[in-house]
Amino acid sequence: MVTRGGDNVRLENEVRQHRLDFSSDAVPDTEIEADDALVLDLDGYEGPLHVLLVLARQQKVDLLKISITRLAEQYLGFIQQARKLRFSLAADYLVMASWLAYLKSRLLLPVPERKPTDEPEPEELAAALAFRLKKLEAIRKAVEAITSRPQLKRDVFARGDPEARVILPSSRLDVSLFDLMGAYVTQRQREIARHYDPSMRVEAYPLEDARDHLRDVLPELKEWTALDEIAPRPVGEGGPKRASYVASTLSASLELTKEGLMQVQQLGTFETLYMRQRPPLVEGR
Amino acid sequence: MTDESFPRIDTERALEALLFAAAGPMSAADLARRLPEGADVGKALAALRARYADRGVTLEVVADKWQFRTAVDLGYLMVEEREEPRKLSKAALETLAIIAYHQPVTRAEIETIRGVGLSRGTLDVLHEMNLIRLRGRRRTPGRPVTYGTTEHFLETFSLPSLHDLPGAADMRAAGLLDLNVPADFVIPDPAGARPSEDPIDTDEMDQVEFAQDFFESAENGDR
Amino acid sequence: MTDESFPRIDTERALEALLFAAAGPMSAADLARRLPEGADVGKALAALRARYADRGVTLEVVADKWQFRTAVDLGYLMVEEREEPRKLSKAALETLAIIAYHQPVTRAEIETIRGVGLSRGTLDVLHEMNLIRLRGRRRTPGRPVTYGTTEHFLETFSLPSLHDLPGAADMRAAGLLDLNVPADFVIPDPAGARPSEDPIDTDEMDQVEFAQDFFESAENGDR
Repeated sequence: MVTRGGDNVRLENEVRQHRLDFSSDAVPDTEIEADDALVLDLDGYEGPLHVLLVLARQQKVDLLKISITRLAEQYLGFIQQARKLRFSLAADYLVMASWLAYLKSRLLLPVPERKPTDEPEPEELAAALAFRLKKLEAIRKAVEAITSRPQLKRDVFARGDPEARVILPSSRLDVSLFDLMGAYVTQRQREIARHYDPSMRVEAYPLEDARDHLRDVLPELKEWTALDEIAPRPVGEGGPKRASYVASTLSASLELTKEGLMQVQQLGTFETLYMRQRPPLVEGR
Repeated sequence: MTDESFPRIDTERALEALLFAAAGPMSAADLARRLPEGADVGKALAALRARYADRGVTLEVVADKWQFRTAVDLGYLMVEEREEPRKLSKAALETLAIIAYHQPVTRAEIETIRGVGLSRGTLDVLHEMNLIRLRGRRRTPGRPVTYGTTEHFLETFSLPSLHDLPGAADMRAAGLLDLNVPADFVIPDPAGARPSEDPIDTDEMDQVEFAQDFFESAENGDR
Repeated sequence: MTDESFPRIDTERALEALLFAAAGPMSAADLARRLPEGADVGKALAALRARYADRGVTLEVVADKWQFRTAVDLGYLMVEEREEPRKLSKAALETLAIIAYHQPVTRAEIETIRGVGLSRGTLDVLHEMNLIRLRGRRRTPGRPVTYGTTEHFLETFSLPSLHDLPGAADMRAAGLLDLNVPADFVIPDPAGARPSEDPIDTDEMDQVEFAQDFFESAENGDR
């Protein structure tokens, strides 16, 4: 893309230079003399199809009736001239040139008795190309038709008189009860967080205790057992909370697993964690 | 038909177009400059004015300048309610929520719960939208003004009464309450019994406004 | 005079005022909503249109909506109001025309018709000028995004609707708007041959995804 753009710019520059050299400013956009095919105004003609369209118009017949062999010659002539002037043409132009040369040769060759089945008829290709040019030409005409419409702020003018209007803010409120609840709870919870007192130490189930407990129960964990069943229950008031027992037991289980003493598995996110004693690698040893 | 080189009807049409598209009122001289030589602007303006006299748009002269304006009697059509519903800012919504649940509530109490000072406009916006009202005065030192919600507040949230504001259980069911809220977390029943208040009399309102202004600007200085 | 509860002449006057004051074109439905019950907006609009037909300001239909605009033949007077429209390159105009006549159309289809890849800025410029919009996704493999024109496009080129695109019916009859390319069509297609070379594509797709999520609002933004 980038190189193509660069080529185009260069091409345009050279064309401009060329035009300056011969001081011929008045190169028409679309109508080009038959023997002057080189002095194409490439400005805006971005691709080979656009060049073909310009060339095709020189035949001055309906695009569907153009001679594709002649068009191919015109195009090849254009390419040849451009190269003679050392215009650096984008690859597209050369691809099109070789395809047209091929198409031309097939159109000129006598029809073989046994047609190759995998290739379309050259006449079909020619017709398809002509139709494609016709489509592009139709769009070019459409551009003219659209741009010659009365254009707002160029040919026709509208004017609102917004000063005359009094806009009242809507009396409806875009808010739901859920929003109100949410807004309330957020603040109350922020308030709780603000009043959090770090001096009130939270009792935690020590990791060492959890490890010792786990080592104690490990010999019994032959089968997969849920974490919930393994973690000790809180005893009495004021001790660590149940959540702390579970958390410390989980931490300890990970350590023991790392040491190769046990295994932990979970079937999916948020699923129950199961753990067991690691079975011996070889049965019976 | 006199010796006008630019026919009357063309002048009128041209003036219509110019006045219509103009950004503001135009004097006869401004208009004449924009028209071909020989156009009788004065006559054409008079004719146009007569032509539009009883239309929905009329040609008016203000300070010697001409302008098309919508007819005065149709002014009522020009009032248009913006279609998009208003949104409450986060601060306004939060303040409204506290007033709703804790009413009657003083400004200081609102600020205690929010943990930040109330910015000046927040209560004004809620007042202006007729969502909150002054309820009374707390019988405590300084007799602070208390706020509550309005009927319009209930309508806006389709609530039959203040009793129907969702409580803690509803919030928990809606997944809004964290699991770690302390057991003593209470959401007040806004329709429940309240400390008694003194009513606010109307002539006190001015003082209230004044007191509030004073108090607000002092506060703004804090931040 | 039928059983209309709001007399015709009042309806016409009201419409004149509303259309004059409107910031943009208004649909008959918009207008009806602003008028009292029983006003025959359709008839009044037709009458107004006839009344203004040969005036300096005419009532036009653009994008299925109504708007007062200065008469086309008086454009020459409007030198001061004229805004030099941003010059569109030939490539951009061609792309715009393809989008207008072939919509909904994909980027690949635009490139096929033009026989050349779309350069980076072309669609951007058209988007920026609010002439084109994303319409949706083609239900073909890859679900490519399709482009169409905006209401602003119709307003800019004074088109009552997309049906009024000049020459579209003839083009369609001649099969020139047919996007189906015969299966055995093997003209070298440099544009189609290397879409993956364009490094912008991935970025662009992100934007496109984003835009489509907000498809409704994007569309509302047209106005």
